[in-house]
Parts: sequence; structure tokens; C-alpha cells
Amino acid sequence: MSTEPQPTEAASVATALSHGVEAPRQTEMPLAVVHGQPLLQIPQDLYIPPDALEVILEAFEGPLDLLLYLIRRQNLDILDIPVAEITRQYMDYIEVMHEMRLELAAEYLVMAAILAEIKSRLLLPRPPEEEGIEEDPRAELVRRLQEYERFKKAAEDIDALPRLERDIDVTQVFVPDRKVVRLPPPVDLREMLLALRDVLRRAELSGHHEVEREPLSVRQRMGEVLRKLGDGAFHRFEALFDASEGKLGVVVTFLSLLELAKDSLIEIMQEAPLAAIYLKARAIAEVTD
Amino acid sequence: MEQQELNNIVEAALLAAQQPLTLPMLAALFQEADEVSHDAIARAIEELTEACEGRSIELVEVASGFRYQVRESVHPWIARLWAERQTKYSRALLETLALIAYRQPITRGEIEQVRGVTVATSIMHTLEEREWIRIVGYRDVPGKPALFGTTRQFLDYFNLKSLDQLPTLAEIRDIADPDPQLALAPDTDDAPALPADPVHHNAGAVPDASTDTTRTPEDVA
Amino acid sequence: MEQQELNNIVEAALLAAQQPLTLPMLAALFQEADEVSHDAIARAIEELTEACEGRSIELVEVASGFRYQVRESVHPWIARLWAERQTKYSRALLETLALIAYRQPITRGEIEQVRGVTVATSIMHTLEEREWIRIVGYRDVPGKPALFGTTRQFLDYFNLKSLDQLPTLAEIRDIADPDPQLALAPDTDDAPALPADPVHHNAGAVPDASTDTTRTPEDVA
Repeated sequence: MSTEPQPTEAASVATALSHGVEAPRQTEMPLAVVHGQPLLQIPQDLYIPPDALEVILEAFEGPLDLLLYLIRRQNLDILDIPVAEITRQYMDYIEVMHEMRLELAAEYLVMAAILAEIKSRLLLPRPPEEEGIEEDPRAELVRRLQEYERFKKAAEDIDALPRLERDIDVTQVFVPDRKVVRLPPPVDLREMLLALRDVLRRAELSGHHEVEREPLSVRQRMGEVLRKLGDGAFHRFEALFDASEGKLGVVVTFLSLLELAKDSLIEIMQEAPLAAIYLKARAIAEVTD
Repeated sequence: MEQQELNNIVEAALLAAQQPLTLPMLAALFQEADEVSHDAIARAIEELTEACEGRSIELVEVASGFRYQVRESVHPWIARLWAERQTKYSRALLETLALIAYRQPITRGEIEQVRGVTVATSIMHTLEEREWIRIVGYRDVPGKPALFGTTRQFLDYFNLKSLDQLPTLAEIRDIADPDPQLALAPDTDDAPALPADPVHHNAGAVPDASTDTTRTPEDVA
Repeated sequence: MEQQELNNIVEAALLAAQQPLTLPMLAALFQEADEVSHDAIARAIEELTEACEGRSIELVEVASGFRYQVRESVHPWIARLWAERQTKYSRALLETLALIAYRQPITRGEIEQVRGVTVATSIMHTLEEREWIRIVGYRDVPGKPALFGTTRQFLDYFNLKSLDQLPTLAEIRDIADPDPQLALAPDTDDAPALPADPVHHNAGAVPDASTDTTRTPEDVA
């Protein structure tokens, strides 16, 4: 890109400059503005030692940056740039860069052309009726300069932020024996249902075992009752009901008892009519482990 | 330099260093103007070690110097930082789970009868380990086979208040395939927003956080 | 779990993790049996933050979560742990980064337009390698140029929680124009300069943003 220096060459040229050795005239430069002026003079308002020039030029991030530098250095108002003067200074720099054979990015020459055009437009007399209507020829350039300047500033602001490595260090304590925990996979309920659907289809195909619809809360309650009876002892019928569940809960429990009895999972006993009813699981774990 | 300030800097250095630091290495952090003696650094180490009492990190000396490390006792939690998600469950497991949910209390033999194939012991183990199923009783037939039912954890995981909230079998038969060719597509993304967790198979607990904005605690549930 | 024990584990986790941790990530370290609420974790963060007072480390929140870090004030000492570190970036790189940060999503061509010079490919490479920027979409114009945005790592690196925390962008003043009707830029920015500057000045050159195939703002946040 633009101002990448070729160190040795540039340095030697810079030295040559500082020794006042005359450099060859530039004739291929197509910009008349500069032609006709003694070329080798380092611009008079460059208050920089010649050997530092190379460094300075290298430091410009492009033509906008260079222009901004020229404007800011002289405390000029960016909204009211003396175009002729700035153009002259800009061209001086371009000349020097050329002299030093710094690889000159095309953007610098484009900007030179833009400046020249603005200058000529400002010099041309405008027809009176257009006065005040035509846009200031500098407007577009000013807009670009301002736009560039705000991001140049933003870059400086970002650079000033405290940042890792330069200003901040993160902590990292040692973890001995870092073994990997394996977590169980997530399950999507829908996947489970689809799996069930497929089983049901297969079951229907093979004919036996019809799975019919029933309230699942009864199925759930069946398990709960069985667990209560898991000690193998007799439990009073009433003790299996929880009044706080309301009528529906009582019905669910009752249905589950009937289901369990039908399924031969529990025994229901009553010694005599109207005596207490007792229930007991028909089977319990053989050995407690 | 005050001992307290010195302690602070030594603590920060040990926490920031990626490796153990020796006393000379710690001493090298300071300049003459800091007026820090080797004794003062040794004392800092001592005081910082004490300050770890009752905390989950400790300051220990190993062969190459001093380092902070996480105490063994909290490893179970810390290790989850590097947890790995297992791959998905098999279809056999899901079928088994579904049958237990819908037909509980049910024996393994009965599950096999419906599925038409044996149920691997490992499947029952996995489901029990995850605490989604449990033995609720035994059937009074030869061998006294265990009866399985689902648990509260099962309901919680799928965000159900009770089993009644599961679709009926009739409704299940009507579940449309996303693609009839792939009855159980690996990812049924267009599923209705069912409770299950949105996400990341195979993901570590703390994978590339930059691209992952959806991580929720449920992921690891 | 007691708040103190929870604080200890959270502290250890934050110190051990290689990256910032979010509240959900911290919550994922615990199991149901631990009985740890999100509030309790938030409180742990609060208490641990306070516990850093007067120490050389601090607990801060950045874009991708909470992390312990060494305070800027003691960095001079800590920095001696690392003999050499590349911490300087060229102006060209910083300007490019600034344009992407404030103007995202933005194409390389648009960056060049503002800067007035070409952007070296190496700069884009460096920014991408550091994971400070990434392609967030493509502009629907010939050539389909990539649109760049910043990442969470960018915010983390610069100690920021969100783009809002970037320094305010300077305002643009209007050139004095004899005819206010034809003011220089109709879209001049007298709005408060927000970080993600929504106004495109060279509207002619920048195609309608609505045609962008960009990601959602959360992605960029």
C-alpha cells in the first residue's frame, strides 16, 4: 500500500536531501501546478528536519490524512479551507515524496487532481444568477475530510481503551486433574413421542397387544400406590387417598386401585361386611439390597 | 512498599501467570525503587496462603514454584466447565421410555412384548441413572419382575405438571412426519415448542461462547 | 447450598475458566440438588466483586460474561512476567477497526472510501485472526462484497460490555452555505453520535441497507 518505504533507498535519499544534493527534475509529473517551481526546495513550511521527513511521510495514512495534517498544523478552519494554499502545500509534499521515490499511492495523485479541480472552480467567475445556488466546490472535500477525521479520532480513542495484554491481564488458576464430565444428551419430547408412535404402529401390525387410550394420570397414580405398598404390609384403603386432592384426585386414586386389582398387582381384603378394607401389593422385592 | 500492597501484587502475579512462579521470579517483578526484600515476598506467600483458608482455591508450592489451584473438593463443579455432551439417545431408549410413561407400571418383559425386541439392560440403567424411571413395585408372577414407572424428575425435565399433559395415544398416531422417509429425523426442528431443550448435541458446557448465545442452564439439566 | 460455599465455587470457576462466564454458564455448574438459584449466583457475583476492593484483581463484566482480571494499576509489575508481547497496532489497523466497530456492517470498499486509501489484505487478516471482526453478511450489489462486523472477543479484549460503551464518535459540522436549502449534506449528522452510526453519508455510494443480508443485531453485540 501507499507509503510503504523501501528503507535503505529512502534513507539514502533522505540523507542526500539533507546534504543538499540536487535531485533530478521531475518531468513526467503531469500536474502543471507544480511545474515551473524550483523542485528541490523542501517546502518552506515544513518545519521538519529532512531526515525525519521520510518518517513523517510514512506516517500518513493517505491523502486525506495528509490534508488534515496540513490544515490542523496551521490551525485552519476545516470548514473554510484556503484551497489554493493547501493545494500548493499538498503538491509540495507530493513532490518530496516523489523525489524520495517513496512508492506513491495512486490515491495521492487522485487527490491532487481533485484539489486542482476545486481550485479552478473557485477561480472561475460564476454567472450572477447562479450565485448562491451552486454548492461550495469545497463541500464534498470538506465532508470527506471531516468523515475521515472522526474515524481517525475514533481509532485513537479505541487505542486509548484499556485492553488485554497491554493494560489488563486475565487470571488463570491451575485446575489439577481436569477430567471431562460427560453430560447426558438432551431429549426432545417430540422425539420420544415419535418413537412411541412407531412402536405402536409396529405393535398394531403384529396384531397382538392393543394399547388403548386411558387417562395417564391413572397410570401415574398406579405407580405411586404401588410404591406406597412396596413394604409388603397391609395398608388401610382410606390411607391411600389424599382428601386435599379433591374429588378428581380421589377418583383417580380409586380408578388406579381398580386397575391395579384387575392387573393382579394388588390384593384387596375385607374381613367382614362394612369392616375396614385393607390393601397389599401382591409382590415385593425379594431381598432388600 | 507496604506489605499489603506487595501481597496484592504477588497475588495478582500468581493469578495471572500461566505457570508456577518461584520466589526469584516474583522478586524479579520488582525494581529497586520498590524496596521489596526476599523476606517480604516469602511473607506475602505465607499470608496469601492463609488467606485461602475457607476458600475454594489454594496457594500451593509445587516443583517449579508457587501456584494457585482449585481445591479438589470443588472439582465436581469446576469440571463442568469442560463438560461434554453425549450424543443422542438411541431410538430403542426413547421407545422404552415412552412405553414406561404411557403404560406404567410396566415390566421389562411387557415392554419387550410391545416392542417385539429385547430391551438392553444398559437402557434401563441409563434411564434409572438419569432418574427418569424407577421401580414402583413387582408383579406377582414367577421371577417377580420389577414394575417401572416414571418419576417427578421425568415430568420436570419435560416441563409437565402431570402425565395427563402428554398427548393421548390417538393423538400420537396422528403426529405428522416431517418427512415420511425419515420417521425419526435426527433433528425434528420444526417440532412444536415442546419443553425439551432447544439444543446442542455434543456441545461442551462452555464451548465457543462467541457463537453461542442460546446457552441456558437447562442445557445441562 | 450456603451462600458462602456458592461464592467459593463461583470464585474458583471464574478464576479457572479460560474465558468470561455468563450467569447461565455459572448456573450450569450446579445441579438441582445443589439448590442454587439464579439470584444466589447473581449475589455471589456481587459479593465477590466487593471482595476485590483493595486488591489488585477485580471482577468485571465484559461482553461475554464475568471475568477476574488484574487491575490496570498493577499491570506494570505483572507485565514483567512476559518479556515481549505484541501490544501495538498500526494506525491503519486501528482506523479500519474503528470503521468496522462504528459503521458495521460495512464492506471493505466502504472502509476504503472513508479512509481514502486501500485497506491492506494483511490488516483484514490480522483482524480476523484475532477474532475481532467477522463476516456478518454480504451486500447485495455486484460482486457481493462481504460485510464486516465486530465480535464479542473484540469487546472482551477492549474491556467493554457492549458497543454502546465505545467512545462517542465525533460530530460532523456543517459547512457554511449561502443557501440553507442546499446545505452540503442533507443527511448531516446532528444526531448524538451513537456508536453504530446509522447514517450513511455518501448515500450514493452506499446501497440501501435494506438489501443487506446481514445478521441480527444481537450477533454483532
